[in-house]
Amino acid sequence: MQTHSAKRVEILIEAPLELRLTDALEAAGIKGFSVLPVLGGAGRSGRWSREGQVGRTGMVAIICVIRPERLDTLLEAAFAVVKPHIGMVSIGDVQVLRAERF
Amino acid sequence: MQTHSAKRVEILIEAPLELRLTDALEAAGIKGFSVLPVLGGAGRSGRWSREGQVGRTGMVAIICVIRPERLDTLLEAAFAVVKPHIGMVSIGDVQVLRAERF
Amino acid sequence: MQTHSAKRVEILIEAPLELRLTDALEAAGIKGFSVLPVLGGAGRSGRWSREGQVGRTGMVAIICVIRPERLDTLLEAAFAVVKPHIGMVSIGDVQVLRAERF
Amino acid sequence: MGELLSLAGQNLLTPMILSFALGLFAAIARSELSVPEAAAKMMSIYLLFAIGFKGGVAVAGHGLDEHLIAAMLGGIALSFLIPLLAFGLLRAMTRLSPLDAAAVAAHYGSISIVTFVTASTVLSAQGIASEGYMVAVAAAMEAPAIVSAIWLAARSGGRTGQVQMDARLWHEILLNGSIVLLVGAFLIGAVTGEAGLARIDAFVVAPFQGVLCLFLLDMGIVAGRGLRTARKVISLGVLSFGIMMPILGATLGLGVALLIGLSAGGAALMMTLAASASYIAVPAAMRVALPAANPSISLTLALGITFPFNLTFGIPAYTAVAQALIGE
Amino acid sequence: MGELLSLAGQNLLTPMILSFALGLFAAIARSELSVPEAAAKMMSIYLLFAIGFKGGVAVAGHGLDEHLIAAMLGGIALSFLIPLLAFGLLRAMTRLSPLDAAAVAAHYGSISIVTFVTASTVLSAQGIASEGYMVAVAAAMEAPAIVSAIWLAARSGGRTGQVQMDARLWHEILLNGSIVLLVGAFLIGAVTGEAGLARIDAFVVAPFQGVLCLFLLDMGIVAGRGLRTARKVISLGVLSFGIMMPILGATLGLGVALLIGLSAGGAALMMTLAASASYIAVPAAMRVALPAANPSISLTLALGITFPFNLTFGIPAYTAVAQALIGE
Amino acid sequence: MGELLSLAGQNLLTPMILSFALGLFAAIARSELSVPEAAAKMMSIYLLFAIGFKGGVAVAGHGLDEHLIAAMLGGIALSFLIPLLAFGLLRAMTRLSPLDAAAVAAHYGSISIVTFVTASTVLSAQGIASEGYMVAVAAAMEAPAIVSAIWLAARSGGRTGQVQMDARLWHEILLNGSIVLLVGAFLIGAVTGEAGLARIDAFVVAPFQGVLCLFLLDMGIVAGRGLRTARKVISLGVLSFGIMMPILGATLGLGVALLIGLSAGGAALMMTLAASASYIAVPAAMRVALPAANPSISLTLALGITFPFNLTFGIPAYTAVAQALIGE
Ligand SMILES: Nc1ncnc2c1ncn2[C@@H]1O[C@H](COP(=O)(O)O)[C@@H](O)[C@H]1O
Ligand SMILES: Nc1ncnc2c1ncn2[C@@H]1O[C@H](COP(=O)(O)O)[C@@H](O)[C@H]1O
Ligand SMILES: Nc1ncnc2c1ncn2[C@@H]1O[C@H](COP(=O)(O)O)[C@@H](O)[C@H]1O
Ligand code: NA
Ligand code: NA
Ligand code: NA
Repeated sequence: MQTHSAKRVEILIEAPLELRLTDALEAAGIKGFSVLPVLGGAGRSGRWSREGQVGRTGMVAIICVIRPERLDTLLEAAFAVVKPHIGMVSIGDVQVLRAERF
Repeated sequence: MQTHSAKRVEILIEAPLELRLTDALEAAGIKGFSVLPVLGGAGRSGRWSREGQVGRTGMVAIICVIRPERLDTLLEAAFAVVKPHIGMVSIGDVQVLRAERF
Repeated sequence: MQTHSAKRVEILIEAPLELRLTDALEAAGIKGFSVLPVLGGAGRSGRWSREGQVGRTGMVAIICVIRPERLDTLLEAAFAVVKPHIGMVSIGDVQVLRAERF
Repeated sequence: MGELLSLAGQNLLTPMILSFALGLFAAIARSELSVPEAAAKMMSIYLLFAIGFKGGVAVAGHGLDEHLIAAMLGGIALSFLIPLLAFGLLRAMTRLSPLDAAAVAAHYGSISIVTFVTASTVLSAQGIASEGYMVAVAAAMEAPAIVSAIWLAARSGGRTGQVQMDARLWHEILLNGSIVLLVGAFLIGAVTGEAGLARIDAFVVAPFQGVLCLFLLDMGIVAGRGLRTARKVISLGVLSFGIMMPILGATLGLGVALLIGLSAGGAALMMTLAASASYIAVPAAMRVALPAANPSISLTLALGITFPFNLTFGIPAYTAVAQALIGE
Repeated sequence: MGELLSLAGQNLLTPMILSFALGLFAAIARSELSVPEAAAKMMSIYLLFAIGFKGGVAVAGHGLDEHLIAAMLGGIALSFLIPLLAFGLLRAMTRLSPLDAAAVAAHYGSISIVTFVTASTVLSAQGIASEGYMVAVAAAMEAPAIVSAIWLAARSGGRTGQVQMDARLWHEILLNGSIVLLVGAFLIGAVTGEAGLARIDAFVVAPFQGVLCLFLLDMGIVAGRGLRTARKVISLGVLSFGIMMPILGATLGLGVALLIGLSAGGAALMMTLAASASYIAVPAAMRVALPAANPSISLTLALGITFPFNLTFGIPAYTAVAQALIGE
Repeated sequence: MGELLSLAGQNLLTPMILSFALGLFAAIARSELSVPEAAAKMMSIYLLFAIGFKGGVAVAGHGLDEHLIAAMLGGIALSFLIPLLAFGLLRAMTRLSPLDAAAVAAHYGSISIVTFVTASTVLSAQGIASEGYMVAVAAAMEAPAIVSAIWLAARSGGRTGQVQMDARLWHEILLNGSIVLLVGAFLIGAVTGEAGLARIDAFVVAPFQGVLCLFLLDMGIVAGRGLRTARKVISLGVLSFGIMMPILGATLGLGVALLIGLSAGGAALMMTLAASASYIAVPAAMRVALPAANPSISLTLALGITFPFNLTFGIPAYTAVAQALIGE
């Protein structure tokens, strides 16, 4: 089946910053992304869990599949938000169907 | 540690189609997959969120790790379901432990 | 933007074993990981769904991004827990921002 | 008219309506106030179970009316026909494509169970009796509209791939969660009657209106978010449709109610059903059947315009009209 | 017998049992009706808290019975012994491997708190008193069966890696959520007594049966899905075991109750506990301890066969037998 | 003093406090007992809605007091000033960095609505009246502390990137979910009054204390987990601060209450507000505004030390002192 190269960017970011990040992505012209829940985790600031919490706590994962040539735009937009905060940005190579959608 | 090449296929599909897709996968002999929740996102049809929704709305992510030689079977089965719908199919290269399980 | 090579390890494991796995990771010096929910899936032991369940059932996905040189430590720690159980370990290549965090 | 306005005013100042308004305000003001998905689903399960059960108990008490079958058939006919009317109106009043118009039409032929629940609450607060089996009529009206809409879409020259209809979708529509729960709870109520009610009335009766408040708060939030993000798709024509259509629907509902000979309360409920637009079962069906239709148009219209219209002005008006024409 | 059947019939037509049947129907008919995981967990927290608390208040009111210790020990003995019997039966009646048989046996030695809750509700609806500390007995019976099952699995020549037992698992079993909540709420009820109950009875008493309905609806859905997908693993032998075992368990429970001198209500509860099979705590423990055992066999048996059997025929029968032998 | 201790003892043995203790025990003993996130959020929505609504109904009943404005201004002043005091204390008593001290200070200037809710429950259980508008005061006290804390952090030479403040954050703070819900429900209660309450009291009044029990169970679990994992960050100085600060805050609150002329109940609530520390709205704001501050210090202090202190000793003491000084 016909596939096309793309980049899959996964951004872990604190939940209170989710909207800031997605707005920044949209402002940079990145129109497609998905937000996945994260139940808990651990890092340099210790262990955490969403269980029983009430406020907008914890982290979310934002996944964005884009054409390779748009990667730098995305990373710059994302990094401007993530920079002062805890969080993680990783980029993988993928193949996608229906490249016209990206 | 001994690892083996495999493909990791990630399919984003609208929740009302989840069962159609997983049934199609099983019909094509793809016996292993996992379904992950998606909280929200954005695309050409705008922004959405699962918060406060009642019906079977939004999208789910279906993840399937398979032997490379089975990739085409999987993509054809998945594409038959996804084709008329919004959604995304991406494929990445991974290494797996315990290849006998796939 | 400056990126660095890393490994993205994704471990699917039964929920009752989650704490055993994360403790094993920490004991092996792996300090950063995230836990994502899995709604359901299928495998050799049939289909399952978390819907309506009450106990600690189903699976969770543990995602861990690490420096390549730490991969073996991680895999050994994880495999010791996963070995007798159902579950899946897959490893992909990624690029990360802010390598100093890993 | 004066009385009608005062009724409307009185209805506006209930905790339920104000909770909806609060949710609407919160969303439009971009507050992050939100109700978890699981909680919203559980509240809707509670409301469906309680309203179905109480309808069943009422039938167990008063016996089955000779009008039951007629009311079911009338409701089904409305659900089949309203989409045709809605489709025609939409094509005339708006620039929606045939596909989008068909999808919207399906929502308006089907029903909104929360609008129905609110109307029932208003009726019982005013001491107006109604036929317990109207919840069964509500369940019967969920699905037929989908058939009409798919027929409309197919007829309007949907290209291959635009209309996806199969046995599996039929099964999903007819056995969708809210139909099964509503009918099931109705039967449980009918079988266990007053004795059953005595066991669970502290659950299904006493806290009902309070739960409805929180549910409407959530609906307000969801509606407000839809309105905020879908401003572009909502032209003046679309907006007018969202207000005209419930009035037309209610009129048709009134006609059917008069034909059948329902009580004033029953007629008000039939009008409410005909006037209301689905936002749970039909959206999912449309995503499967008409994947190329834009879901946010239907949802914004149904939940952002028609739902609040019915809640605030519709229900009191339908009640007043039904009472004026039928008496108590 | 006639009376027993009528009692069973009467029990069958309660909103609770019918809600379970509705869930079963929905799942088997492949309706997408479902209860969110978070809501199901919350309802189970509510039920555990309420039943534990009310048990504690009853103990605060009537004082501690001289039979408490005996009942605890009797319950623990049953939980240890029933798995041995279940294991023997399974090996004789079915083709399950020793490992699978041991896992199933653990479920039957332990208890189902919702079955217990339903039995309590049936008793109080019939005005039959029972010892408040039976909830503490229920908590005490959760864990011992796991020990027996692991011993059985190890003895039956589990290969290395098949039996995974460590201090951590003990800790998890003994402090699992339902034991801690049940015992904790029991102690809270015992300490705060009637004064505490007065503050929260509108929460723990009045809506209790209604919440139980929705919880049983969910259990029906989960059970129905299990039955649908696990048809292959359910042979006739397995099925018969699912009905014979609760009867045998109840008989043992009755013996213990008579030995101890429990009231008729208490005996009915002890029989119910012995007859019921765990579907919450034990499954998780088995996934850790016996990872190679097939979880769907145990769960389908416990939830799909034995649970509805106890709900419909078991509880009324146990109550009738206990009353016949012990009187009021 | 003897009376105060007996009051504290009496307060300790309520189902609410014991539920909190149970949660604390479960977490510290590493039981896996937990409340789903969605359920915890829904319970907090319920509590905010109910307490706000009842406050509004009280205002509708008794009319607006001349002290309302003064109480609001007093509360806002407290919220602005307490962080300065807290910051000073923290810098003197602990080794926290200026940034961490500023973040903690923000939590103590703001309020904990569950502490407020518990105090209201204690007051009404003792038949002590209080001003209905105190819930509006509570809402007004959520945000000002954040301003002071950010000023403190900036002044203490926060490097570029350490203090992140923008219009968007202001918007989020002022329209955060709990403020909107509390004020909204208050207005709904004030508008619909007794008539509104009559419709939903079986929901907002009767089961309130029961829901509070389960919510406090969850808070106990979360607090216990925090204490367990954050043992390292909790020095003796930090711990003492967590107990001294509420006492100082309550004293300031008492002063303001006396100045304004609140009733004994109102004064007890004002003291409670001043003494309590936020664990919902402020943590999220601090993650955005002061990302380099360690969140677990503030949360463990607020939820693990000060919250249980207020629940057990604080509230009875504040009530006793207010009554002694103001009378009924
Ligand atoms: N290497 C990693 N892999 C996956 N998730 C991580 C990693 N490091 C951090 N995280 C996530 O990011 C959160 C904050 O990380 P930290 O700033 O290191 O405390 C953690 O609690 C995890 O949820
Ligand atoms: N490039 C992308 N990366 C990640 N998720 C996407 C992407 N494009 C679309 N999606 C997801 O798919 C949904 C539908 O996309 P669309 O059909 O473009 O509206 C979006 O709301 C996202 O959740
Ligand atoms: N190839 C796969 N890709 C993704 N998830 C899988 C795969 N195989 C198994 N799983 C997940 O692991 C669970 C247990 O697998 P199994 O042991 O094969 O029954 C399944 O129910 C899935 O959730
Ligand atoms: Na309609
Ligand atoms: Na048993
Ligand atoms: Na304070």
